[in-house]
Amino acid sequence: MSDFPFLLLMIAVPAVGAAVVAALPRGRDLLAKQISLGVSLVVLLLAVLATVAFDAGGDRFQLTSSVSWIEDFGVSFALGVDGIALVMLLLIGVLVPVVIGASWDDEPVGTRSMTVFFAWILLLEALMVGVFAATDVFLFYVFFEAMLVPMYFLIGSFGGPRRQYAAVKFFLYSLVGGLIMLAAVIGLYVVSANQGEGSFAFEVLNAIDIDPDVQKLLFLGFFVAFAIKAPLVPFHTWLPDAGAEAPVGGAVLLVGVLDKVGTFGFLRYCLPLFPDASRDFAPYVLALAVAGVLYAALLAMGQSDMKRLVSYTSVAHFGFIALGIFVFTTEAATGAVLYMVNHGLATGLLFLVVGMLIARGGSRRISDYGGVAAQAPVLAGVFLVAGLASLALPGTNSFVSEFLVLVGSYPSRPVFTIVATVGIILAALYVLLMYQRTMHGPARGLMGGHDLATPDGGEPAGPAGDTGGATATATVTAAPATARRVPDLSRREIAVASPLVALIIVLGVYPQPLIDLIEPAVAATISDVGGDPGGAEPQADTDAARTEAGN
Amino acid sequence: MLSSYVPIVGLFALAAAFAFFSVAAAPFIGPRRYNRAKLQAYECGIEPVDQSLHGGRFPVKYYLVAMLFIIFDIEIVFLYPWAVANDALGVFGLVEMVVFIATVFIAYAYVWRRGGLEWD
Amino acid sequence: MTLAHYLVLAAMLFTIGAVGVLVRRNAIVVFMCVELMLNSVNLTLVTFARATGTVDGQIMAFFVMVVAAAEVVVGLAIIMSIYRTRRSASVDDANLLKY
Amino acid sequence: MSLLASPEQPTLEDFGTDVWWIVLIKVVGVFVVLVVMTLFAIVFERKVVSRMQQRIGPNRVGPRGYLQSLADGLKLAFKEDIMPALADKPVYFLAPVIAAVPAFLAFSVIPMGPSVSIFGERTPLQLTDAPIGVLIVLACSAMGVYGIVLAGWASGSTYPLLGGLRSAAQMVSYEIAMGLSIVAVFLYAGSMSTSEIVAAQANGNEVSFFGWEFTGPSWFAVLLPVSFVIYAIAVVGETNRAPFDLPEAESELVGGFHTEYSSLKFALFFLAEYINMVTVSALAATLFLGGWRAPWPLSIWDGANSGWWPMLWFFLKVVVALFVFIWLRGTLPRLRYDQFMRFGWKVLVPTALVWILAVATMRTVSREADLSTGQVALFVGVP
Amino acid sequence: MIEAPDLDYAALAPLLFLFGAACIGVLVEAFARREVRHPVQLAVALVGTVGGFLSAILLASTRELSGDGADVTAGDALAVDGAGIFLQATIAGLGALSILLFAERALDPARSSFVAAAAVPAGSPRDRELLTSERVQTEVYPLATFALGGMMLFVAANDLLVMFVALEVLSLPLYLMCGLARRRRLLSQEAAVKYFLLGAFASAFFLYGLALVYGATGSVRLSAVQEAVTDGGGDTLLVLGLALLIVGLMFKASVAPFHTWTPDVYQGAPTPVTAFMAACTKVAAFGAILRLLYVGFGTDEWTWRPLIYGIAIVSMIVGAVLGLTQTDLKRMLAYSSIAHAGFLLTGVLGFDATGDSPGLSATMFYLLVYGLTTIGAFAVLTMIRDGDGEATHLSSWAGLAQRSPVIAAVMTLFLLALAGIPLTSGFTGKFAVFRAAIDDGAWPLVVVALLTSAVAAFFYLRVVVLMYFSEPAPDGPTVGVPGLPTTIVLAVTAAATLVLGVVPGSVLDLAGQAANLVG
Repeated sequence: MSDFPFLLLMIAVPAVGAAVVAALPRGRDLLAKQISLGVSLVVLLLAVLATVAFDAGGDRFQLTSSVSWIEDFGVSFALGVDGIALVMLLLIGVLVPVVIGASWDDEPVGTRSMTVFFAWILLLEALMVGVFAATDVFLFYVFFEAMLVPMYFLIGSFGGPRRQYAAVKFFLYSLVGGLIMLAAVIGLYVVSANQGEGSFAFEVLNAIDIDPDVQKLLFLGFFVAFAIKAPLVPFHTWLPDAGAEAPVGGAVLLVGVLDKVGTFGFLRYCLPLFPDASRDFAPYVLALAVAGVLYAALLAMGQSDMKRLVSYTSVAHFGFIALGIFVFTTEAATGAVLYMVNHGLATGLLFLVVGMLIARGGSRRISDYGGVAAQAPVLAGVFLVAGLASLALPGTNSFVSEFLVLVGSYPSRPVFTIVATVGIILAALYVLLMYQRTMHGPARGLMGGHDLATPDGGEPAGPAGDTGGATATATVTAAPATARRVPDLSRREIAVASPLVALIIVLGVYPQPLIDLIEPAVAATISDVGGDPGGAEPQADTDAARTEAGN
Repeated sequence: MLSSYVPIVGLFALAAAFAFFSVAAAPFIGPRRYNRAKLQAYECGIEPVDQSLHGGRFPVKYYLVAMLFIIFDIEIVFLYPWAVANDALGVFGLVEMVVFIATVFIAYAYVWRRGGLEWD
Repeated sequence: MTLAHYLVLAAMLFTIGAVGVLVRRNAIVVFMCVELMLNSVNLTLVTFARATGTVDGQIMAFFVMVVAAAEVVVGLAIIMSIYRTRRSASVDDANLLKY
Repeated sequence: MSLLASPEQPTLEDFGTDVWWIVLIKVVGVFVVLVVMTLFAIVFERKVVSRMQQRIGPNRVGPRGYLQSLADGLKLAFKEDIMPALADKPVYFLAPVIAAVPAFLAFSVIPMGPSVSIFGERTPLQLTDAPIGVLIVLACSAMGVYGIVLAGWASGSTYPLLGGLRSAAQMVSYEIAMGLSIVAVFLYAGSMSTSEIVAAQANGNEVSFFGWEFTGPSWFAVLLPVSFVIYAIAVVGETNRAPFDLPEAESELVGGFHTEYSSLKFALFFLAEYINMVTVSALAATLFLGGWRAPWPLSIWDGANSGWWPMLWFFLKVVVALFVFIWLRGTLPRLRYDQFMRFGWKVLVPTALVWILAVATMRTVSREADLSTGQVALFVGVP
Repeated sequence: MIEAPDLDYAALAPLLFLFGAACIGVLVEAFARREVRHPVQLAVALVGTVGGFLSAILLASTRELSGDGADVTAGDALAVDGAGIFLQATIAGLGALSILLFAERALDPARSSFVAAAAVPAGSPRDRELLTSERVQTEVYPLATFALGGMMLFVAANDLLVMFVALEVLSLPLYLMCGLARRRRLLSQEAAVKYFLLGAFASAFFLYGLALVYGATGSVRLSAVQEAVTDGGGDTLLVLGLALLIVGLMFKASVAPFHTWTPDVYQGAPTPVTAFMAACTKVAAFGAILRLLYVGFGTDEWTWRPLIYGIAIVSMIVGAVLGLTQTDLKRMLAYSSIAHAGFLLTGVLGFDATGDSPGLSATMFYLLVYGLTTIGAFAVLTMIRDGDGEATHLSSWAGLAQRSPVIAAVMTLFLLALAGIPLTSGFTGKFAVFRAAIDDGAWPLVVVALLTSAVAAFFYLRVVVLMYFSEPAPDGPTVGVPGLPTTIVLAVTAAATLVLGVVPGSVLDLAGQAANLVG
């Protein structure tokens, strides 16, 4: 079974599907959606089967296949997964059908065709699978950059009012990062060539020794690209724009999967390939991560635009993930990987719900909503679940991962851990505030039948605390007379949301299967970097490793 | 070797002296009874129109002749050394020159057919 | 006079030509300056031919003359064509392509 | 060829070795010869033309009117010198100089005789020579064009301008034909030095014709008749002489480029034109007619090619050539400008090119096949 | 007796094809009737270029050009080596594509992009009459073929003098071709004047460099220069000569700071000619640069390395930054070509005097892919037209994707390739040159190159944004229906851009095998 080309198929099937969908004539929207959904479900099935075929205790990379691609550059089309990548593939498998379902009834902007939208989504899926499954650095880079193109078109063609700006910003940020990484990729190849046969294969590169000074340069090259991708503060400014302007489906994939490539890259490439440099830079990275957690949380509280708010929560969460990765303990790193999955589910759901709400209200402003829970209880319920998962309430999946990160990082980095914990409190604040303002209280703004007070997507109107009071007074008078009926979730929407809700709860209660998958891979990674694979006495080990490197 | 050019310089000096003397002396030897009409350009009695200098335009044909001249003069530049050294160059030299002249002929044929050699 | 004198003279001519190209505004004059540069190169070539005792440099001067002539032909044609339309050979008047 | 040359035949090494006073004498000599030849040519022309037109011609000044042109020259000097108001002064002033000086210089490489003894110094009867002798002539004749164009332009008048442009166009056009026509001469002589070209025409080749040995012709005019004809036609155009005297077509352009010139300035142009005529005649003699060497019947006498005698032969040849110039003027009507240009570009130039190729092929074939030049010339080149 | 040089006619075959076709083209122009001239000229030009291409390939396949088969011929004036033949084939192939663009007759209502009679003053009654007539001008074919022949000679020249002559043979027809646009004739003539004056200026520099090198070494043969360089590298005269030679070549390659003519000329010239210049001239100029630096001055690399290093940086920055401010697509592509020249120079730096130089094969590959892509991009440009001819202003491209999705997609592909996005040929090329440069320790340069690529990507993206994300203007330009020639060009270039991005292996391999130069 393990010889079965799961990974290749997971790339090929959606790619072919994308071509087929794109080739459909203009009017056949329904067929396009059906094909897309079918294809994405096939991928999910493949992902599940691959997981079954994966032996958690076996080799680091499994399901491998390798074909020589560009001999001159020593590039192979080499695929393979470890536990970390595998869970990411599962996440992709789950999210894409959900996204397709969620976008089922989306209306295109202008005269554009929705078939193109689904084609882009499928192409994006293929490329995302490729990114996680590549075991050749060059191949990884190719997928990494190519992934931009479908996302760019998703944002630019199907997004909100400022989509052009957001799309270009997104593309340029990522491209700059990618190009810097390209320099490092080439450098890596040259280093390997100087030590024998030049190669891009991860395994080969992992085995060679690199001069510490060179390591620093190469590390920075990779790090900047991943930091932009993952968005770590201060490279994050593109995400709120892209997240807010992207169509809901695009936003889910963007924040849920695409950005994980950054944190995945830290784990897969930065740490094992440049262990010395990673240790040297770890304090700075951690500082950035923790600063990001706080800064993003504070910014999130200031947002009046729901999608921007959700985007900022993601920035905060990525800070957490980076924290888990760069303390170099297996526990924390396992937590971080788990967090990547859980964040994808939780934030994905949050985006979906916000999207459903926006679809009803036509505005992204928090102040335009109020009292929705009374009319649409199911919507409010799902919103609550998503919100709670996002603030990592015990019992939801995020709690497990956040807990693991904190527990794993406290022994070696107590200060950073404590500061990051403050972020949790802030997270509770902003998520709950948003929930409370939109779902409860008097029916206001749009829900109250008023036209929008300000143009859509305008500047945030001051701190959230103030707006609450002001708009409340304004709407009280008008609300009863013209209150509009807010429809509750349709069956399609419930079908879309329910798998995520289920997964959030299941993984919150029983995360062990995932942890079992992740842990060996993480342990291998952490041992590469000279951290503590076992989790015991991390402090001493890292210190020892650092002294070693210092000598 | 350059000494064989010295006589030319001598002749040049003599000729130039003669010519300059003639030109410079002319106004002083002859009578001077100018009037306005005399100093005007010769125009068969019509009021002269100042047009030849500064901004005057010549028929483009003259440029064409100049260009053709340059091209063929250049050909001559190559023909002379070849002719002098022809005995040493052998058959190869002949073949090369045939190719060269044939190439010039191609251009020549083009100019001819395109009316470049017509003066209308 | 040593050979260096010829070289210096050629270099000066070349510089005069180059400066002329840069500061003069009439296309024909600019073009003449280019020709001056080419001819200063001829002088250099012939001087070097003398210095090295070979005839290569002189032969090269022939080629340069040919090229210069071809350039004259093409250049005059181009300049004439625009002159006939604009009635000016000033480079400054040709400014449609400035942005 | 040098084996066959007489001891008086100067070689290139003989030039540039003269003492200064010899040089001075020769410089003045050439200058005087040219001026005298000009004066003679003018009067000669008038006399010949008048004979052809059944009239007497100048017969008042000097013996039988032969000092007429001298008198004309002096008269010109005392004419009013006019500088037109619209003229470009410096150029107007310089143009006659530019026209006249190269005309003198062109003659400097024409060989007028073998080496002779002047006051005990042995020196060739030639001002100087160089390996590229003929190029000097060509260069000088090309320089003359500047004088004419500038004269026409600087006059600030329409007729001179057109005349100047026309003559420039005409001169450069026919210069091509002229330049091409002498390539074959170089091919045969293997040199561009005028003295060596004369030497190359010294002796005919021994030709065996059906067992009958005889000396073949040695003049390039005979060996290369097409070249000679083209040269002859081209120089008429080159010197702006009838029937190609279009630049000064009185009916169209008044006086051509020198319409606005008067007095000695006009005289300089006049001088330049006649000197050019003399020069091209001398060059024709040098390149095609055996130079200063005695023509065939005379050459039987051994002394004909030594001492001062050859100068006589040389000037005879020049005068004959001048006579042809005048003869043409007396006989032929002026061409239209388009006819003239067409004839130059469409007949002379291609013919010259083809002829060069034919000659070169013939020579190469004869050399490769190891035939004597004369044989091939007889069979192929000279039908 | 002077010995006749040995002529290897098989090795000269590509050149003979081109020059032969050019001469025949002139004769056709002289003797064929006007009605048949266009098809005949096209056929002659295509036979010439395709014949040159095929004979180059045949030559490469029958000889060991990377090994013992590499040789010099024609009295050491020409090199017959892998790089030379590869570049010759590239030039001939790209030339054939450009000539197809010249032949497009379906797009312009007047059936051609070239002026019917170049000598008629613009704007005169006769000119207006000709503008709408269907008379086509066919001189452009022999001109282009001559230029191509010059380019192919340029890349194979083993002698600075031959290089100079080739430089002129390729330049002079180009000057003329720039002035042949049917519409916007003043612009076109102005471009021709500018190109001519600056081009002649630059070739004077090249020539002076040649003279100085001759003075310093006593020869202009590259191998002799190399020997002299090896003996006494630091000679001032030699260094000065090299610098001047580089200036001359950089001008042709439109490398900043010698680029000032590029935007004006690219904009003013007829678009097919711009495509021709952008692709073929660049290949030729860089071929000569490679040969000059590697063969002639290879043993003295530390003299030129800093110079090239600096020029590369300037060129990339100038191209990328000034490209941002452009509102005309042709100008934008001109600045893009300046930036690409900088990228190419980073590849040139990947030189290793001792071993094999990855820079050579990388640069050759880059030239090939850049040429193909840029021809494609300009071909698309010829199709977007309004009543006044081609609509090259950025604003007129708004919403093109909705009006003509296929064309927009193809253009996007080319723009992505120019930006160097993976899975397009542009990325493979960039990767190759950057790898060569890093291999040689020039990583700071590569970092600059990457940052400028990002900047440059912005202006490529802007076009994509306009085409896809903007609403079309109501009175916007129309997308012409291309005839067969343009369709072929678009198909070939688009396919090549994709294929060389996805499976570039065999072509890279070919470039690698061809990467050798003889001196």
